Amino acid sequence: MSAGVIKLSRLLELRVEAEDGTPVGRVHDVRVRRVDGRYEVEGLIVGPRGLLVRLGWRRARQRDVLAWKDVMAVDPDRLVVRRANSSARRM
Amino acid sequence: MVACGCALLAGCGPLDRAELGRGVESLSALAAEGQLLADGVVQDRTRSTHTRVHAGTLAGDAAHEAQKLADATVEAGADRERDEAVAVAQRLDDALGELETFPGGERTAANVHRALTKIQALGDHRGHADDLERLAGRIKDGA
Amino acid sequence: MDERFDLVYRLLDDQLVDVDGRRCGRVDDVELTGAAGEPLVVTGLLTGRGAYAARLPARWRRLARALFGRDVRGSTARRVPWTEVSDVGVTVALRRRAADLGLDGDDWRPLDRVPGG
Amino acid sequence: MKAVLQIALGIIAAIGGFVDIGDLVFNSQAGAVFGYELMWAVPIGVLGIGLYAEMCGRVAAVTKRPVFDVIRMRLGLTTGLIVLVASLFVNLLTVAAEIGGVGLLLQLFFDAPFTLFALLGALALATIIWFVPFEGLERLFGYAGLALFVFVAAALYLGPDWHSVARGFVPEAKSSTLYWYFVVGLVAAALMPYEVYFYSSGAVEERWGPGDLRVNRLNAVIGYGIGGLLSLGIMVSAAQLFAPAGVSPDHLGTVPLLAQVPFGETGLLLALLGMLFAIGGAAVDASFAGAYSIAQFAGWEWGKYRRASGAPRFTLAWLLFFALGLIVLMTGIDPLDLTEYSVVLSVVALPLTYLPVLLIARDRTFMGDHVNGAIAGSLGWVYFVVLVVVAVVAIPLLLATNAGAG
Repeated sequence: MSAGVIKLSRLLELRVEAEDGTPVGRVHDVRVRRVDGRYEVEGLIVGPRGLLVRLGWRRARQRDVLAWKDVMAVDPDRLVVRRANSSARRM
Repeated sequence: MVACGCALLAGCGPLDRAELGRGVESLSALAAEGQLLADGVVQDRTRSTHTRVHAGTLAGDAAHEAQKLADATVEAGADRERDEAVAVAQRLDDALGELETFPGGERTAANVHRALTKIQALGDHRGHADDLERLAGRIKDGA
Repeated sequence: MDERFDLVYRLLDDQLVDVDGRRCGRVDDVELTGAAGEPLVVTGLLTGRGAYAARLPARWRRLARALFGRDVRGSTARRVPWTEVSDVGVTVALRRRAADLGLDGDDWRPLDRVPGG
Repeated sequence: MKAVLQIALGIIAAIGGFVDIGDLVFNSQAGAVFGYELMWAVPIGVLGIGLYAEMCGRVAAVTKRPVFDVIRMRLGLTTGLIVLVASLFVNLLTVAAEIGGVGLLLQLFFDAPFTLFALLGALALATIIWFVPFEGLERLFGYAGLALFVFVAAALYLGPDWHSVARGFVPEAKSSTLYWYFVVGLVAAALMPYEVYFYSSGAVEERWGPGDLRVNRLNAVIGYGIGGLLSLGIMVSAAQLFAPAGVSPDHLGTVPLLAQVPFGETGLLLALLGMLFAIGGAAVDASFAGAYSIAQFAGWEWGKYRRASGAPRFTLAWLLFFALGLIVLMTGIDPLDLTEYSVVLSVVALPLTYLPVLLIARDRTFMGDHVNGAIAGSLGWVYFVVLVVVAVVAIPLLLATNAGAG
C-alpha cells in the first residue's frame, strides 16, 4: 500500500484509544467536509451513539465528532487520539 | 401432512398407540375426501381428469399408510388393531384405485362411495364409523 | 454534492451510476489519502467483490478471500478516482461511461444472440 | 385515467403475488383443522404486508431505492450479506414450491407425469417472462388469478355460520402448538418478503415518483386487502366443507374441491385456473425477487425494462432461479412440504429485511417530508415487534409440530 493511503474499511475496524490508553470506542462513520474543491476528513464519529447515527436513528451532533486533527497516530490495530474528546468520553 | 411424519424423523421407533391412532385418523380423512370425489362423479359435476389424478394421489397415500403400518413394529398388545388398520388401509387403496381407473363411471363411483361410507360410516362425521371410528376408539381405550 | 456528509451513511455501499445512467456496481470501499496530523482527503472509490474481504469481520477474512477473491486491482476490484465522481445524491453519479472506467462487469454478452434477449 | 390503471396494476400485483401456494395451503388447512378459529391471523398478515409494501413503495418512489438497495445501504456489507444469503435460500425454496404447484395443477388439468409438467411449467414461465413485457406479465397472471374469487363465492354459497365467523376474528389464545404453528404460518404466508422485493423493484422500474404516493397507498390498501379476502374465502369454505367431513387438505388437488362441491365442474375449472395463474405468477415474482436481490446488492444493472442484453447477469440470475427450483423439485420433496418450509423460514429472515426499510422510511435525510406519518411510524414499530416475535417462535413451532403434521 502506497504510503498515506488508508481505506475507510480499515478506519472502521480500528479501536480508538486516547493517549493514556483509555478506550474511546469504535469508528462508526467518518465525516468529510468540502475544503477548496476536495473532501477532507473533518472527524470521526465514535462511540455507541455513533452506531445509532449510522443506522439513521439519531443525527450526529457536532460534538459527537472526534476531530481528525486530534488523531495522533494510525497504528496497525488502533487509532491514538491526542486527548479524549470530552463528548466522546461521556458516551 | 399425511406424508409419513415418521420418515422425517431419523428412523421410526416402535409405533405407539398415539401414532397408530393418528394413522387411523389420516385413513378416515382419506376416506372422507374420497367420498367428496366420488360424490362429484355420481352427480356428474366434476372433471374426470381431476378425479383420476387426485384419486390416484389419495390411493397412493392409503397404500403408503398401509405399508408404513405393516412395516412398523407396534407397541405390545396393539398388534390386532394394527393388522386391522392395515386391512382397512388396503380396502381404502382398492376403493380409491377403482375411482382412479373409472373416473367417469357414475355406477363405479356409487359403489366406491358405498365402500368408503362403510369404511368411514360418514352418516355425520361425529357418528360411529363401524370400521375406522370403532378401531380408533379401541386404540384410544387400549392406551 | 453536499458541503458536509458522512461517508458510511451517504457514500459507502451506495449505487454507482455512469454518465449514461447505467448501474455499474457499488461503493465497496473508500480510499483516503493523508496521515495523522495532516489532512486526510477522499481520493478514490473501490468497487468489486475483491474489496469485500477487507470489510468483513477479521475472523471471516480468509473465507471471504476464498469466496470473493483477493483485492486484485483491475480484476476483482477497481479503483475509481474521486475526480470521476460528479455527484453523491440518491446514487453516486460518475462523469464517464462504465466501460471507460472498466466498470462494466456486464461486458460478456452471451444473451445477445438469443432472440428477444 | 393513469391512476385507475395504476390501481389495476396494484390489484393485479397483489393477487398475482399475494395469493400463492403458501396462502392456499395454510388457509385451506387452517380452515380444515380449526374451522373459523384462526380467521384473526389473516388480517394481521394482510395489514403487515400492506404496511410494509406501502413503505417500500414510498421509499422506492421518493429515493429510487428498492428493498435490497436499502438493506445494503443501511445494514452495510456484513449484515447485508447474511440477509442476502438467507433470503436467497428461502427464495429458492419458494420458487421450487411454486413451480411444483404449477406442475401439480397442470397434472390435474391434463393428467401426465408431474415431473414432466414441472419442467414444462418452468419452461413456459421462462418463455413468457422472456417475451412478454413487464406490464403484460402482471396483467396476464393477475387477471387470471381473479378466478380465485370462486372460493369467496363458495364460502358465501355454503352459508357460513356468521356468528362463529365473527368470533373467529377475535384472537384467542389456545394451548395447542399446532394452533400457534398455523397462526405463524398464516401471518408468514401473507407476509412473504419476495412480494415486496418485486413490488418495490417494480416501482423503481416504472420510474415512480412522489406523485405516485397516493397510488402506492391505494395499492397497499386495495391490492393487499383483496388478497386477504381471497385467503379468508379459502379458509371459510374449508371450515364449512373440510372441517365437518374430517378432510385434511394435504395435497393441492384437494383445495379445488372447495369450489367443485358447491359449483360443480365450472367451480372446479375456475379454482384450478385461478390457482394455476396465482401460483404461476408467484413463481415469476419469486424468481425475479431473487434476481433483484442479488443484482441490487451487488450493484449490477437490473430490471425487466432493460432488455436481457442490457442486464445479462440479472437475466441469468432469474433463469438460474428457475433451474435451481426445478433441481430442488427433482429431489422428490413434496411441493407442499417445500411450501411450509419456505413460508415459515421466510418469516425468520423478515425482521432484518423489514428494519432497514423502516429506518429509511423515517429518515428525513432521504425521504424529506415523505417520512413516515404518525400512523405508519407507530404501526411500523408495532409490526417490527410482531415480526421479531413471529420470527423467534417460527422454527421451534415448525419442529414441534413436524411441519404441521401435528
